[in-house]
This record gives sequence, structure tokens and C-alpha cells, in this order.
Amino acid sequence: MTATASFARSIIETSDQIFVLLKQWLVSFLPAAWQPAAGVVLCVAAIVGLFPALFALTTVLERKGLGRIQNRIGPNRVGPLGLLQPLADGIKSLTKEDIVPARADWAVHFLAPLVLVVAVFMGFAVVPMGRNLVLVDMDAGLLFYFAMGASTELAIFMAGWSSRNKYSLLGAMRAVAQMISYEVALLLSTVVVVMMAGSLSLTKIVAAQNQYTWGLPHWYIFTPWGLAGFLMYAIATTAETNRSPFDLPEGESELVAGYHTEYSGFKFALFFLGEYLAMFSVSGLGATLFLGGWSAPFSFLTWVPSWIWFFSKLMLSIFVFIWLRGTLPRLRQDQLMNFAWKFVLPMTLLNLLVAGLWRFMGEGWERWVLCTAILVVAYVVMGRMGMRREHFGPRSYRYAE
Amino acid sequence: MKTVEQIKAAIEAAVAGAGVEVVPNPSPSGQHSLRIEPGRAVEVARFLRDDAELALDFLSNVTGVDWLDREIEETVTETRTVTRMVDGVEQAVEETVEETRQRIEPGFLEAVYHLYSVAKKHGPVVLRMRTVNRTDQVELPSLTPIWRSAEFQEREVFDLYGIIFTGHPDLRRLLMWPGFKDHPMRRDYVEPDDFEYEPTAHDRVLERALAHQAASEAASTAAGEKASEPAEAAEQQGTEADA
Amino acid sequence: MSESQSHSAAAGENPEGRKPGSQNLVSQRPESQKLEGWNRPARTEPEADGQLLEVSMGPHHPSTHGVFRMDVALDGERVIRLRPVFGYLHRNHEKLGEGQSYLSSMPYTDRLDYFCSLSNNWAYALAVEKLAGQQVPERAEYLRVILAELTRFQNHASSIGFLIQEMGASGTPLMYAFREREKILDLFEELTGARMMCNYMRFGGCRVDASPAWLEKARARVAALPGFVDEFERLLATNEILMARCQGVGILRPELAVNAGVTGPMLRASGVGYDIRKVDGYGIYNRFSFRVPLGEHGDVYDRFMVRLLEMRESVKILEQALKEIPAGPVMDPRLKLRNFRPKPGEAYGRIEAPKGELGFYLISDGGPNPYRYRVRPPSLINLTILEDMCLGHSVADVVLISGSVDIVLGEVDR
Amino acid sequence: MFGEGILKGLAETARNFFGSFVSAERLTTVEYPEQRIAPFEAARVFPFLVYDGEDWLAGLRCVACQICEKECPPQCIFIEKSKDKKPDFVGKPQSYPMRFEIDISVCMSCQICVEVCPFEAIKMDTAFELSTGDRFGGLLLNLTQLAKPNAYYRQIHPTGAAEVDARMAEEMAKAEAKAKTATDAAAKAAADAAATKAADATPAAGDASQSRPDEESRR
Repeated sequence: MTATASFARSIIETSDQIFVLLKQWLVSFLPAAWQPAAGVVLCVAAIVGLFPALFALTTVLERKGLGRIQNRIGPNRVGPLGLLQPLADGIKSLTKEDIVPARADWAVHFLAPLVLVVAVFMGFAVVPMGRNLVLVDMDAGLLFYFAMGASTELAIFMAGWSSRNKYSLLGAMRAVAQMISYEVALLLSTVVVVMMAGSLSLTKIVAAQNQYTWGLPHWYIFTPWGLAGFLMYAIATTAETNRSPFDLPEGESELVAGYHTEYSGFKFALFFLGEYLAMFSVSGLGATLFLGGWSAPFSFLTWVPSWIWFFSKLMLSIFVFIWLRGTLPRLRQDQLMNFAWKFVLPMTLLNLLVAGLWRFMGEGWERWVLCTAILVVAYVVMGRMGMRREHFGPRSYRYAE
Repeated sequence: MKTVEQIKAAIEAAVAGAGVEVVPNPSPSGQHSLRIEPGRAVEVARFLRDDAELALDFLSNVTGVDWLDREIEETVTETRTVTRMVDGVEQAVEETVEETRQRIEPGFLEAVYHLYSVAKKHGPVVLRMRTVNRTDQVELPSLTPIWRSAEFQEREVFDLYGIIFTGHPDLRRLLMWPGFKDHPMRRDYVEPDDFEYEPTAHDRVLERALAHQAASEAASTAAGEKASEPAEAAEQQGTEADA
Repeated sequence: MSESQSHSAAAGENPEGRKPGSQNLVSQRPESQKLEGWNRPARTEPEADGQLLEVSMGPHHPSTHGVFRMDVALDGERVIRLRPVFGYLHRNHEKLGEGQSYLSSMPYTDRLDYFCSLSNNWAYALAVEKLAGQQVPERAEYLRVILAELTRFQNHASSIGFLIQEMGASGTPLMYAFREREKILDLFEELTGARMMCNYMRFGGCRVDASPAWLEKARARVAALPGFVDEFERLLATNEILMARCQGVGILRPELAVNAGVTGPMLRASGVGYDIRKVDGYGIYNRFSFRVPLGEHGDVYDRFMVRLLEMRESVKILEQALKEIPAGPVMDPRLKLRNFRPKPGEAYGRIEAPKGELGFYLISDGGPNPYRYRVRPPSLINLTILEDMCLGHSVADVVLISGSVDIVLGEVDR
Repeated sequence: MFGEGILKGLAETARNFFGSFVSAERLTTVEYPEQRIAPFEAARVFPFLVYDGEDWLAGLRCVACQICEKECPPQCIFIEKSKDKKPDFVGKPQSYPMRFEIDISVCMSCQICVEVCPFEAIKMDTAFELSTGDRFGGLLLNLTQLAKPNAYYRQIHPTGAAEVDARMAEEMAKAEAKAKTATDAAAKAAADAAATKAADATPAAGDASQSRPDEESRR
């Protein structure tokens, strides 16, 4: 009996740590002095290989999902169920002519997509994708992540500026305004987690959530301040990754394609890749901060390998991104800014207060009631105020004669 | 809704010297029109819009019509004085002559306005204005200051018929491009011979296309032989303009 | 002719020659103060505090519904000046109409507003009937109403879809609209032989009769339409983003709307109860009970909602018409279509097309071809006040406002 | 204002997402080359010329009256009339087209030619897969490509064809009756000839499933 149990445990352990063991096994062929460097190279290669593959899969899933939302079938011609569609798209974008506008700043025009993709990839370094599955377990992991995330704005502005196209310029200006505004909200929405976990290290944050009471996990999303923080985080990251309904920088119906109007072929594919990688990375971070990272949702499911949980959470949030895109129209620039500064930012600041209150009220049901009440009241008041200020709401109509 | 005669009377009572004339419409539609003098057209239009009973606040349709010069054969009976030898004496006598003459009635351009009333829900009242001729006196007053809906439609009439609406705030071509000459909706408009070679079923199309092709080839070779210098000059100008 | 050429050269001067950034851009329309009657709204025209950005939106811009172009001068993202430029799809439809017989013009009317070919057919047929004094059989009138209301339904559905698409909703409402439109087009194809270019109505009736099976099918389809409107309403009507984007944007005051000849749902969204189906009662519209929804604010949201409500009213008319349709011929067999020569005279016939008042003005000189063939295009005339609605709003709103006008370039440029 | 409209919209799209897997009402598209929708009987693509009997040259109903050429809105029909005449189905001598060409790159499928034809000679086809690499030659259909048997017409437009056939049979019967009243043998012979001609035109005589071999090869 114990033998079986220990065998099962070792199977679980191996499957959980399979990537770590694989790396150790591969590295062990090398001399000891090279091993750390080789390990890093292996990990980087894995990330650089894995996420573009996930990107390819996601593009086809997104198109199929959007298709189903819109009552269409979606791509189904290339390969079984259309799954090879990204391959065809990739070949197409590689073989297409790379057009650089005659008066473009060609060097910046060339660099912009590269800067974007590199900056986005850097963010993956600190996100733990499973137990012991993190490239760099940095003490200030969160800070590093945001530092890297902020530099994507530079890439987008480079693209818009260097193209010498009015639409691109408008798109770039929108992008910078939008991303900087939401960067603030994004940072503040994550501060509550740091307050609770007491660390900027993402592995420590996951570890803090990886406990269970009555079989349920201690994820931060299951607290009032955590839920509010998560919603704010979701809004801010949607804006940060320029996804619908905050896709103003692209704004295809207004600005043709926004900052990447003048990009074609492989450079465009890189922008596309960058957008999706950013989506994965913020989804991963969101899962790490609020959804317990790689931890299982129920204590009896802890035998499932941790990386499976991480990627399921990631894909779930990708699905939500797609769902939102299929439903919502786009906001206008001034509304977007109003929303950032007059709703999201005050709410995140209030949330900091609530999180502090939560911390100092100690265990007990009172803190649940009080914290929830504060947040709900603030939400209702701000919603009402917004409605009154903008004078909008449902209307009733009359008929002639 | 008043009849055209009543409207005519109302206009004449309100606007002095309006010179309204009823143009009957023989078709079963019974939409008779009022021809107004261009000189007082704006006043008439303002009256029609602002009159409490008519309240023609909605100008639905503005269009032009091109009436070509018409040859009219008519029998004229005329009394004139002729000098004639009567009884050896030269005398002036009156004589009645009957003769058939061909007269060319000059063509004109016409602007037609269809008015309705949104407030009173009646209409249409049709206004017409005529230019003096089709060539040099083609001005008509613009009614855009009265009804804004004439803005684009008068531009279109200007574009396609060449009626110049004085007082129009922004009289430019609407559909044709700015450098275009001529007015394509005129009845005597000749289509430009720009047929490209295209083998279709129609022999006459083909014939025309081949002729055009031959002509354009001949022109291009002729131009190529002697016109290289001006072309260069033009090119230089172009680059200067770009810079 | 030479004189008028010189005139055209002078007056048709190209405005593009101006230098960007010059101050007179702000109020390019000369003598705008002299125009009376439609005194422009007190323009919130800020003095441009720097260089203006001139953007030529179109003719190949994703949301100009074809080859429409707007020359926009922007201060930041705010519109300072907007000039619509037409003519990229101009094919001189009117000249074509004057060069061929009355019958041969009928298929060309399909290609005006290619979303609503049956409404165009009807307007043209109505004008010719007025010109020649023809009567239309009862059953044909009912069929015309059924087809015109189906056309209105599908046009409004897809125009809402396009509007939301322009707002950036990745086409979901548009796809729902097209899903329903597909079913309506199937009905059209079964009856008329073509999905879009129906060429179905004739002066004096309709080309072919509808079979009982077709009417049954139409009844079943119509019964499913209210469910679709409900779905649209749930998806869109109370969406906060949509309300924030549409309400208070592109306001058109009723006086200006009437003066500028705006018709159709746009006019009614401004609160003017003018529906030609009620006013003229052409065809047999006065037999049906339906209401005319009116907006109050005249903004984009009102236009959107008026269209939505009109779809419901169309369904009501369809239900009544499909219930009451009598038996009988659809065309007087003695009427001749070929070699048709109406007596000299003229007629202006108009209908309430989905986009507004569609009129045909015909002058006959007794010959086989019309002497003058004029189309009053609602799409073009509704664009007259585009600039007035857009000034002071941002680029994103320009797209939205032009979308709410609901234009089809086949009709604008003709 | 509290996001309930957005939630309602999300619920609606989710309903459609799942609905598209189960409901044919929602997923209206078909996957074209594999799945096909049968064309409606009224469907119209491009015109063709109907002939009676086996020999297309002899049985062509078109008498080259050129009405369709005149009425065609985009002017895509070109007809050259014959100098001589041949008898039609009732035996009346009529001209026939030496050339009859339709440029289907110009044709706009409006069916005006069908409506104005007094001889039921031109009808609309429902075949739509006509794409070709040859823009000029391939889309200019000549007489041999345009002529199709009455049986084909009956197959694609059964209702319309039945009406036409009935009308033609009536006309033929009239012509026969007229011929019978004539007493001299020459008239009788003419009537016989007419009867044999017209027999091909009646529904009973024609073979509905038969189609011309060269037309088969064209597809």
C-alpha cells in the first residue's frame, strides 16, 4: 500500500517537475562550469519556442472562437480543423514584400517591432509557470516585470513616429497616452498583492496563495480587495495590451491600422506576435498575482502538474480577451482617459486603503462585510457620478401620431 | 393644399414683380409647375418657405434640364408696309403677307425645384427657373441660402449642366473631378474618344477601339519624336512643385 | 460651351492648393455668415493653436462605406473642418437612363442603393406610373409592400451592424445582421431570381407572382424576425460603451434637418415625424397600422434606436400584409413594357426608402426614352450636414457619425 | 451604467457561441465546394438560347428579331441576321441568327432579354461556375455555346418551361387546324412538315433527360 502510494507520489512529483528534470538531465552532459549558463540558455530557448507556438495556436483559436461568437465557422481549410492556418499565415507573412515608406525613418522603422518583441519576452523571465519553473526568481520580480512592460510603449511610439503616416502618428499618440495612463492604474492595482504577500518576488506571492481551507485555496481573488484589484488589473491590462474595447491605437475603423499601418510582411507579423505575447504575459502575471499562479483550485486536485494549472488559467484569460473582443465596441480617447483617471485610479487607491483595513482588522466576518461595503458603495457612487456627468443612460422613445 | 393658380396669386400678391407663370404638365401626374423669374427668385423662395399657409420648408429635389435649340416652323401672318408702284406713282401700301418661316428658338437650361412641406405635410410644388441661353448667360440665383438641401444638389447641377448658381456658398464640381471640362449631362455632350482596345462582341465597339488605338499610337510616336524636350521641362517643374 | 467651360474652371477651383496650417482653414466655407435660415450652430470652433493635421479619410479607408472621402483638418484629434468629396463611384446613372428605354432603366436602379434594390425598383416604377397614369393590381401592391418592408428590415439591420462595426466591435452585430439578411435574401432570390439585383418591379405591377409556398415561407421567416430584434437590443441597446460613444454625438437639430432636406430615419431621429409612407400613403400603406418612432436628441444613439424600432414596425406591416394579401394578377397583361412611350409630361415620384426619401423625376417627350431621368438620392442629401454634425468632435466620432447617416456609395455618386 | 449592459451583451455573445454548435438557424453558412445549395427555380445567371429537337441549328427558336439586342441595358448582345429564311416550328418562314454572341463579362443578369423576347427563344441559365482564365475569349459566348435544348430548359425551370410548352403546343394546334382546312395537297404536305417539326416541341415528345454531348463536354 505504502509502496503504491509512494510510487504514485513519485509519478506526480516527476510529472510536476518534468521540465526541471529534463533541463537538469540535458545540462548534466556538459562540464560543471558550463552548466549554469547552459541552463539559462535552455530556459530562454524554451520560452522563445513555447510562447510563439502558443501564439500560433491562439491566433487560430481566436479566429475560430470569434467565428463561433459571430455564427461563422471560422478558418477550417488549412490542415485538420484549420489548425495549420497559422503556418500558412506565417509563410505568407514571411514571403510578402517588406515595404518601407519612402520617407520613413528606416532604422527606427526597422527597430520598432524588434524592440517590442524583445521587451515583451523579457517579462516572461520572472513569471513562475509551475512549481520551481521560473527562469529568474528575482526578489523584485514584479518591479522588473513592470519595467520591461513599460518599454513596449517606446516600441509603439517608434513605430508610429518613424512611419511618417498621419494615421500611424495618431495611433502612436493614442497609444502613448493610453498606455502611460493605464500603467499607473496597473501598478497600483498590483500593490495590494504586494501588501498582503509582503514580497515583490512572484514565487513568494504564489506560495502565499498556495494554502487551502476546507479544500478551497487562499487565492487573493476570493477576497473583496483581491476581486476589486483583479478587476482593475484586468481593465488596466486590457488597455495596456491594446485589446478590445481599448484597442484605440490600432482603431482599424478610424485609423486604418494605427501605429502599424505602414508595416507589412514579417515586421507586421512581429507586431502581431508582440501583441499576443503581451497578452500571455499579462495573463500569466494576473494568474500569478490573483489566481494563485500554478496552484490548484481545490486541494484534492493538487496531484495535477502545476504547469497545467498555470497554462489553463492563462488560456482561460485569453478566452475572456477573445470574448470581450467579440462583444464590445471601442471607447473614445477622452472617455478612455476619463475612465483611467476618474474611475480606475480612484478605485485602485481606495482598494489600497481597503487592503490595509483588511490586514489590520484581523480574522473575522466583520472585515468581509466592511471591505465589501466600502468597495460596493464606491463603485455605485462613481458609476452614478459618471452617468450624471455624461448625461447618458437608456432612453424611451415616442411615436408620431 | 392650394392649387398652382392660387399659389401663383399668393406669390404675386406678396412679391412685387415676381413674374410667375404656370407651366402646365399634360401628364396624368398633374404636377404643374411654376416658372419664376430668376431676378426675384430668392424673394419668392423665402416667401414660399416662410408663408404660414404654404410653409414649404422642405426642398426635396433640385435638378437641371437641358432644352436644346429647337427649330420651329411657323406660319406667320404679317401686315407690313411696302413701297410699290401704284399707277405710276411710288406709294406706300399696306399688305398682308402669309409666309412659312423657320425660326430657331434658343435653347436654355432649366433648374427644377420640388418643394414639400414637412409642417403641413403637403406638396409637391414645382418651381422652375430658366437661363437666358445655353452658352454664356447661364447664371441663376442659388436657393441654398433659403434651403440648405440645395447645397449639394445645386453643385451637382452646376457640375453636370453648367448652370452657375450665384450666391451659392461653395460652388464646386460635385461628382466630376476639379480639372474636368464640359458638363456631361448636357444633351449635346460628346463622349470623349477614350476607348481602349477591348475585344468584345460588339463589332462597332471594336471598330471604334481599334481606330482609337491606331490614333493614340500615332500620336504617341509623333509625340515621342519631337516632344522629349518639353516633357523634360515639365518633369523638372513637377519636381520643383513637389519640393 | 466655351464660355461655360471657363466658368467651370473658375468656380470649380481646386481647394487643395492651400497651404496646411493657414488660418483661413478654420472657416473655409466662404460667406457662411451670409446664409440665412439655417444659421449654423454656434460652432465650438477653437482657434487652432498650432499646425493643423490634414487627413484625407478615404477613398480607401476601412469605414467610409466604399469610396467616399472626407478631407478632415484636425487639431489634435478634434475636427476643425470636414469636406466630403464625392464622385469616386460616379458612373452618370442619369445619363444612362436618358439613353435607354424606360424598361431598360429598371435593372440599373438596382445598382443605386445596392442594399435596397427593391425599394429603388418601387420608386422608379412609381414615378413611371405617375407619368403614364397606370394602375397597379391589388396583389402587386401587397407584394411591393412585403418586399419593401423586408428590404427595410435588412437594410436597417445591416446599417446598425456597420455602425457598431465602425465603433470597433469586430463585426459581431454585423454578422448577426447578415445572418438574418441572408434569410431575407433567400426569399428575394426565390421570388425574383436574384439576391441583391432583384429587378423585380415593373411599372404597372410586378414581374412574376409569388407562389403560395413562397408566402408560407415568408410568413415563417417574418415570425422569426422579432426574436432577432430582441437579440440585437439585448446585445446593444443598453451597452454602456455604446451609450457613452453614441449619446450626445453628432447632434442634428430638427430645424436644420428639415432645412437641409435630411430624410428617413435621420430626420425622425431628430424628432420630426415625417414618414412618406404616412404622408403620401403611396401604394397601399394607409391600409396598415404602424407607428413612426421619433428620437428626441437627434444624436447617433437616437438614429440607431429609431432604426431598431422601425425594424419592429416593419415586422408589424409585414405580418398584416402577409395576412391580407389577396389573390389576383400582379400585372395588367394589356400593359406593354417594351416600346413604352408615355405621353409628354413630367412626374416626380417618391417613396420612403430605408435611407430616406428616394425620388425619381422623369420628363417624357413622347419618345421611348425619358427626356430627363433624375434620381433624388437620399444618401447624398443626408450628407449635406455631415460637417455640421462632425465639427468639434474627434476622428473616432467622424467615423461614427458618417456611419449613422447610413450611406451607400452607389447612390451617393450614382 | 454599472456594467450590466456589458454583461447582457456578453451573455448574448456566449449564447451565440454555444448556439452556433447546435442550431442550424444560427450557423447559416455552408461550406461551398463540398456542400451545395440547389439553385432556386427562379435563379438567373446568364442567358442561353433554347432550341427544339435534336439539331440545334434547325431547332433554334431565335428568329434574330434583335429586340433583345436593342433592349439589353448594358448592350452585351450582338446579333447578325441571316439573309435567307427557314421555317419555324409552325412552318412559318423566319430569319435566324448567323451570329449571336453574348459578352457575359458585360451582362448583368437582369433578364430583360427574356422578358422582351416574343418567341420564348432566350432564357436564363442557372449555371454559375463559369470562371475562366481567359477574360476576352472565354467570356464571349457564341451561338454554339449559347444554344441549349428545350430539355435543359425544362430541367432547370420546370414551371416556366411547362407554360411555354403549353403555349407553343396551342399555337401549333392552331396552325395544324388551319392547315387541315386547306384542301389542296400542297397545303397538306406543308401541314405534315409542320406537325413533325412541332412534335419535338411538345412535352410528351421531348426527352427530358437528354442533353447535348458538346454541352456536356463544355462543363
